[in-house]
Amino acid sequence: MNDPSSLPLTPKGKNNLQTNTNNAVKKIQSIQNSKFMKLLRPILGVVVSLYIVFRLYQVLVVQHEYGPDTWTRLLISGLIIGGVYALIAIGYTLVYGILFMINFAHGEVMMFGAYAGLYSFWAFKIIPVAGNPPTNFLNAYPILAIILAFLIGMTVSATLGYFLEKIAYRPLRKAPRLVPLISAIGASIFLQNAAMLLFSPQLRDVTNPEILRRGAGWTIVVNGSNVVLPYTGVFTFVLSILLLVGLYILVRKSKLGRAMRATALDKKTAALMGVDVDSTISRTFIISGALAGAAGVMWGLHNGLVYYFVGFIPGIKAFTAAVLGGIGNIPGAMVGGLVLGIVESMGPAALGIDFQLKDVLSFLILIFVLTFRPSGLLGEVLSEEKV
Amino acid sequence: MKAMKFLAVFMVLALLLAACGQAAATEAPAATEAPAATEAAATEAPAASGAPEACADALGCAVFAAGDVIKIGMGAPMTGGNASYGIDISQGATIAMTDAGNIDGWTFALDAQDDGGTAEGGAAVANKFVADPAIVAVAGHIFSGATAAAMPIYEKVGIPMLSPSATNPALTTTGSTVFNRIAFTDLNQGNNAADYIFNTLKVKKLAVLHDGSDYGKGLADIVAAQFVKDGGEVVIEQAITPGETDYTAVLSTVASKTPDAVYFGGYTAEGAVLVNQMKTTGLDKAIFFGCDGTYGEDFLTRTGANGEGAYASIAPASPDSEAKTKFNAAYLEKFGKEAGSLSPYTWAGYDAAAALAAAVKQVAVVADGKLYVPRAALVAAVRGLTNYVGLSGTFSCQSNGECNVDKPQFVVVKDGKWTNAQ
Amino acid sequence: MKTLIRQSIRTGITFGIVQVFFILIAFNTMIGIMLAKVSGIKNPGEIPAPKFLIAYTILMGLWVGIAALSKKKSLPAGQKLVAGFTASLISAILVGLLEIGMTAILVNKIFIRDFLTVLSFDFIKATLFGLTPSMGILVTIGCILLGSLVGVGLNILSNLHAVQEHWKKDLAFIKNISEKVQYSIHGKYHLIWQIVGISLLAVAVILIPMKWGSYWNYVFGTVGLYVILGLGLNIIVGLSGQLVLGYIAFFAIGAYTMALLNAPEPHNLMWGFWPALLLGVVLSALSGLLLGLPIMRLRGDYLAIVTLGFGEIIRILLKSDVLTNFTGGPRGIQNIHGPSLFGKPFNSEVDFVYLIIAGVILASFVYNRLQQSRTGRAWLAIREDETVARASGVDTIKYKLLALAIGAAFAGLAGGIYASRNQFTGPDEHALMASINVLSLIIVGGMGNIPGTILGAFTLKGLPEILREFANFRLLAFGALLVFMMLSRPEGLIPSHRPKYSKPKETAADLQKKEVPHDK
Amino acid sequence: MTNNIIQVQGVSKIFGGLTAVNNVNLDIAEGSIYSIIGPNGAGKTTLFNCISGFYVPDHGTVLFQGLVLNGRSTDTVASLGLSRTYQNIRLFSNLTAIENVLVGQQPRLKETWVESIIRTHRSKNEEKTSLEEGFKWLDFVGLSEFADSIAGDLPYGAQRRLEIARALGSKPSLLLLDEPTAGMNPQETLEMTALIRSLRDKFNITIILIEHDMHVVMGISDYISVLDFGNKIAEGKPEEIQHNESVIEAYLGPGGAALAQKYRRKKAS
Repeated sequence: MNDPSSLPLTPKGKNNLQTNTNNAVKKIQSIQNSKFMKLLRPILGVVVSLYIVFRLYQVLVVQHEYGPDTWTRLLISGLIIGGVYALIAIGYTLVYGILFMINFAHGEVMMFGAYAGLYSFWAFKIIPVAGNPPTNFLNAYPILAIILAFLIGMTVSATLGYFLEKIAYRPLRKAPRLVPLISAIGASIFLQNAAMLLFSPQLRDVTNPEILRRGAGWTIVVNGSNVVLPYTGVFTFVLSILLLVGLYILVRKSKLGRAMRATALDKKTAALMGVDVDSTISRTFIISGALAGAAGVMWGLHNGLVYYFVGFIPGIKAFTAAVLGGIGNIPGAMVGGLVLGIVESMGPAALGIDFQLKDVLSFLILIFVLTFRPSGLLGEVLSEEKV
Repeated sequence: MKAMKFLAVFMVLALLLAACGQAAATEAPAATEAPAATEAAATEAPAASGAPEACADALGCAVFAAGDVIKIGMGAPMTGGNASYGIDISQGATIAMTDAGNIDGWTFALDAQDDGGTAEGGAAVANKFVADPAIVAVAGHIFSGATAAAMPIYEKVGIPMLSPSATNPALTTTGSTVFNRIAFTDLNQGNNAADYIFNTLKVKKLAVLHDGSDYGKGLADIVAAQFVKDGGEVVIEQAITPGETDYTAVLSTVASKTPDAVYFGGYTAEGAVLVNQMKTTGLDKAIFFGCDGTYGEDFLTRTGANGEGAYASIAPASPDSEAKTKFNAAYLEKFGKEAGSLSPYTWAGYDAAAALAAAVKQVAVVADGKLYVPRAALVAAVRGLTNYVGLSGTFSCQSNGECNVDKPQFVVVKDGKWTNAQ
Repeated sequence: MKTLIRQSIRTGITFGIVQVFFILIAFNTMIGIMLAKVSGIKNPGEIPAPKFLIAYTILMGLWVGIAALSKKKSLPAGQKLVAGFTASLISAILVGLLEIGMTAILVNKIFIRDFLTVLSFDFIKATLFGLTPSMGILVTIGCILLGSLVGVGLNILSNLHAVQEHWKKDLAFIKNISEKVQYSIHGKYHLIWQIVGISLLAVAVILIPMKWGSYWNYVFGTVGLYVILGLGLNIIVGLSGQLVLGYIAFFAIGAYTMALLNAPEPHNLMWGFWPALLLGVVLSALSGLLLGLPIMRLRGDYLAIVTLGFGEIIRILLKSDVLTNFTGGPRGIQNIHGPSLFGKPFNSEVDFVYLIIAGVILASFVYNRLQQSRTGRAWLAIREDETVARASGVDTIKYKLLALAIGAAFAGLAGGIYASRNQFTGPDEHALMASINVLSLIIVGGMGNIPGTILGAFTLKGLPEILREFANFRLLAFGALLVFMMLSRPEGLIPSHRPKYSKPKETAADLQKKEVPHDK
Repeated sequence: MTNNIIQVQGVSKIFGGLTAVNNVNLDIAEGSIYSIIGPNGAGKTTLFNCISGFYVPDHGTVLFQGLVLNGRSTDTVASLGLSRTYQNIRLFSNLTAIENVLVGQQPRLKETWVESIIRTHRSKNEEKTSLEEGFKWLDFVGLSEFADSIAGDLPYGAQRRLEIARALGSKPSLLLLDEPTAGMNPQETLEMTALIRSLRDKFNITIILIEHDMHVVMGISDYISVLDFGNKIAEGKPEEIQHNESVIEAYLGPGGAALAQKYRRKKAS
């Protein structure tokens, strides 16, 4: 053998014993460590679940705070808001699935859609239609007016989404992942302030057509008290579900859907297989923008309030919903949105906490779910490579 | 190479902008006899070297040469989620500056700076104003957080403040000599509102909501406490998340307690949504009782028929004085919006700025072609404001800086209009 | 030629839209006012004189002209002229169309301002330069064309051989000098240069705050606090690669610890500044650990959204009714007492600037030491490939928690100083946008290095202050700049470099003596 | 008794319905070069992952120097003296070569983060010696001139060697190499073979090897196991494996053995 001491190694068969004793000590420590870490999660889970059950028992059985009528109202309100969250969340999920970036400006895209809807309805209200008594376009042809408003809102948002991708994200496709995120944040700030300067910071009310009057609705009697099922809410919920199902079919069945999935899996290979990656990404942004636009118009119809900041909070919530359901996963976004909506509306009541803390509750649910299912409720649909 | 180029462009741009800022800051008055801007000034000002006889003030004077403009500062959120308050109040104050006229040719101008409504922004703006010798007084700040951080900075150099909207009760308890406000104090408004609800409206079960803000929560807590003291029952107290447009969930839980009335401490933005959604959540028979934050034309347009029978409390000024009508017209002409449609504080913003201008007029001295505004005298003049009749009330400042201590007037929506309630 | 014209038309349309947008947000009058102020008019009012608006329009034309020719260096002058002219004509026509619409509003006295706020009659008149509508439109188009021609001319001129040669010479000269300087810095005078540099810096740091007014001291103090925050987040994001979006929560914990322990309301504990600061740092670090424990398995954007949630949870809790008696609720806490050192109380911005500078130095020191040690390398390995790092024997959970805790401790330090400097802290100080600001600053500056963080903090916190002149345009400009910076320098203003390790000297000698590669 | 450094006892790993590794037993003597071969998808890398702690086996145990490895986290496994490389190179590609090797030394270092900040005498010493060792390893794999190059920019062969240097940083007694010569030209393959052999000869490191290149396998292995569809179908010395019929069938399909026989005869004649 030639001088093993020159190399920083244990020479043949010499020091293994010593290493072993060291290792043994280490081993014991690490066993303790890993046991602690491994037990931590289940213990946390049991404690939290027990607490939730305890609170539910207290509120529902012992205190019996709210009757079934209240619960029905809460459920309705949760489903409606959840439907809108789901629709916005789809935009995040589509973009995330294909580019692995958080499109932070998505809420602002929705906000512009809401403005487009607002102004469309105003304009329709101004257009006079002869009749007895003379009426306006909005109320003479309400269905046409609503369809037009949705088309305008979706077009505006889709266009915005398209240009957003083209200007702010496309040049950064090869940059480190945080760079497009910051670009998106910049775009979000820009769009918010642009809307503020263009349309003034005033809070505006949407003029609904008479048939979709806000506050009106079917009345059902639960537990001897009237529960209103608002028209706008039902409309919003049904339309969201229809759009989501439509999108799901599009992604599953159409050629564009296949191209999108291929691009999401592996851009290089997809390009080799003849998929136009750039245009697929553009179209993804157009679709997610259009959905956000629809969500914006619905938001206006149901909640009646539009201003430049209206997209920010739903944007954050919808992203939470997308992650909750499993990002990249379209049914996941839907489930996530609905779960989040219901948690927000029923959670505080069920656990007997202040409604002020509903966001705390929804984020805690998120943390809780992700602690046990790190890829969301329905699991993420992402390519291996990215991870 | 690219890096160099980029950096160069960036630096040049930054320098240029900074230069603009400097130019703007220094261009105004030619000199300050007692330089209030520097740190030294705060302590050495009285010894102001060669101060002319016109200026014999403990804190020195702001000096304006011919052609200079007397500036009144305002720190307000001009960007972000609360921008409508800042923009609206500063617009109201701008009109006050035009109406204030001039002192022997020296005109007034408003310098409204964005403080984002936060302490960080408030302190930044305050430091900027302190460095600008042309700023004699500050109509603000708008939010309590920014105000609290700005107060000690103005205190050092003697710039009086008159806030139209910072309602945090603690602001007037710190012994500040410069801070005054024409905003309603929560205590005064809240106690009276609770009494009114219990005694006049004969409400026995009250639900109390607030928007979680400094202002709304303060008011709601006081109302709840007083209502219980009066002998009523507060069935539920809930906070809502501001800025949202769907409160049906929280209203449903409120409805399950079957209150006779709902008191809300907060602003029109949320108040109008609440009123609208009360109808679909089983609260259609409960009375909505708001505060001065929910008062305004905007509330009427946003609630329509749903708003009928809603209450609010306002400062006792004649709701439609001649001056107010004139102001509303001017506001619409200039900014294209109905006064009060951006925030309920439009008129208060006008009042704060106008009252400050009046105080400046009171103490300013003209000598050898220059205008002197003695700072300590101005601070005293603002604190000494008595029976000043503004658009939003009549103000007399007390020794702690509270200038609006009248009993509130309660108003109710009747046939689509605010009318005085009995 | 055809493609050139098509490209130019596209540029023209883009810029036309941009200019229409600018007019609809009254950017033209704002720039006009700035131009007026720069040219020495003291109080230009809200609508500047027509000549300044004309100057603005020419500047816009110049921009179109230059933009139409970007990336087209090699074209002959004639074609450049055509390209510039086409682009500017198209955008001028778009602006002209807008102005025709505005004229219609003006003539028919339509009240459009419920839709587009800025379009008051005065504003429309000013945009038409106070001329008759047709003349106004013609002048607008003329100005844009004129401006673009100037732009094209400048472009042609700067590409002339002689001019370029001149530039090259200048550049070579500068490069030469900088190389010499670099050589001497790295060369044998290394130590001397270092000493000189540090002492110059020290003198500047000591002297400059005294010269600044309180405003600039305040601004740079804020920048300093954000440097500390940036370094802390850099440990978490830049070194260990965990994307944390709720970082400001740790800042809030530091600030509130200081506030609760050191203000008369609500508890009147009055511990004094230094113990409160220390406890704030410790509590922040602990909360970093607590947050980290359940979510260690998450990665990337999941971690981002969870930490975002954590930040919001802290903010909402601080504000909530539940904790009002403890934290002061939405009111926040006022009258927080400042520090005193050897009996001297800190009461001016200058004092705090020194305190903050000390904080920055401490933070940089710790950051630097950690980065260059075993710990730093373990973090980098986790950032690069967590699975492999683990299989290489890095206890990833321990190091990730460590990064969170140390990063959080930095934030706690900044928070404590911040609260006592402002004498106030409230829940809305610690909103999501603040977290995003810190994240943006480290990425804009260049992730993972100290100079980058400092430059980023200056850019992100200093820029909005510089942009104050833009009034309500400032966040708009800020957002646009953020996008622009990412597009032009995605690696940040100062990109990170890996350190060089020199082979230990005696080893090399040893190797030559002893080690000759042998095979059996 | 032969000193078995690692014993794989009845290890199975099942993914969904697919049994990737089925009841595999291995006994690997200390100081040997042990190859695992088999057609693509035979479960070789899965077995590797079971040994190195990436996967927890569904059945069976892995004993390393008499200690049970099942369920140990990979960093513990690494600190026990077991290192590995990867089929598709997984370097820390934005770090320099020397930094990669320094990371490999992590399990042996004792410096804590507090010491890193204060920079105590011990941490200075440790830093210095680990740097020395790092450079020695780079020298050993012939990369000392690339010490400050970014790992991701190195040529392919160099990246393979750097991965080995990194694995050696922890002074392992067992080294798992996953296709170390994949994608190399004959010259590079020769160098790599020599390197592997010298690792064993000079430092007495036991080596387990997954390899497709039969020249390499037959040239340096002391002992070989063959996997097919997760089952161990043969084991033995290289010569034995060369003539094992089930192995040949696994590689060449049914009837392959006869084919090979014919080919061999032809070659011999």
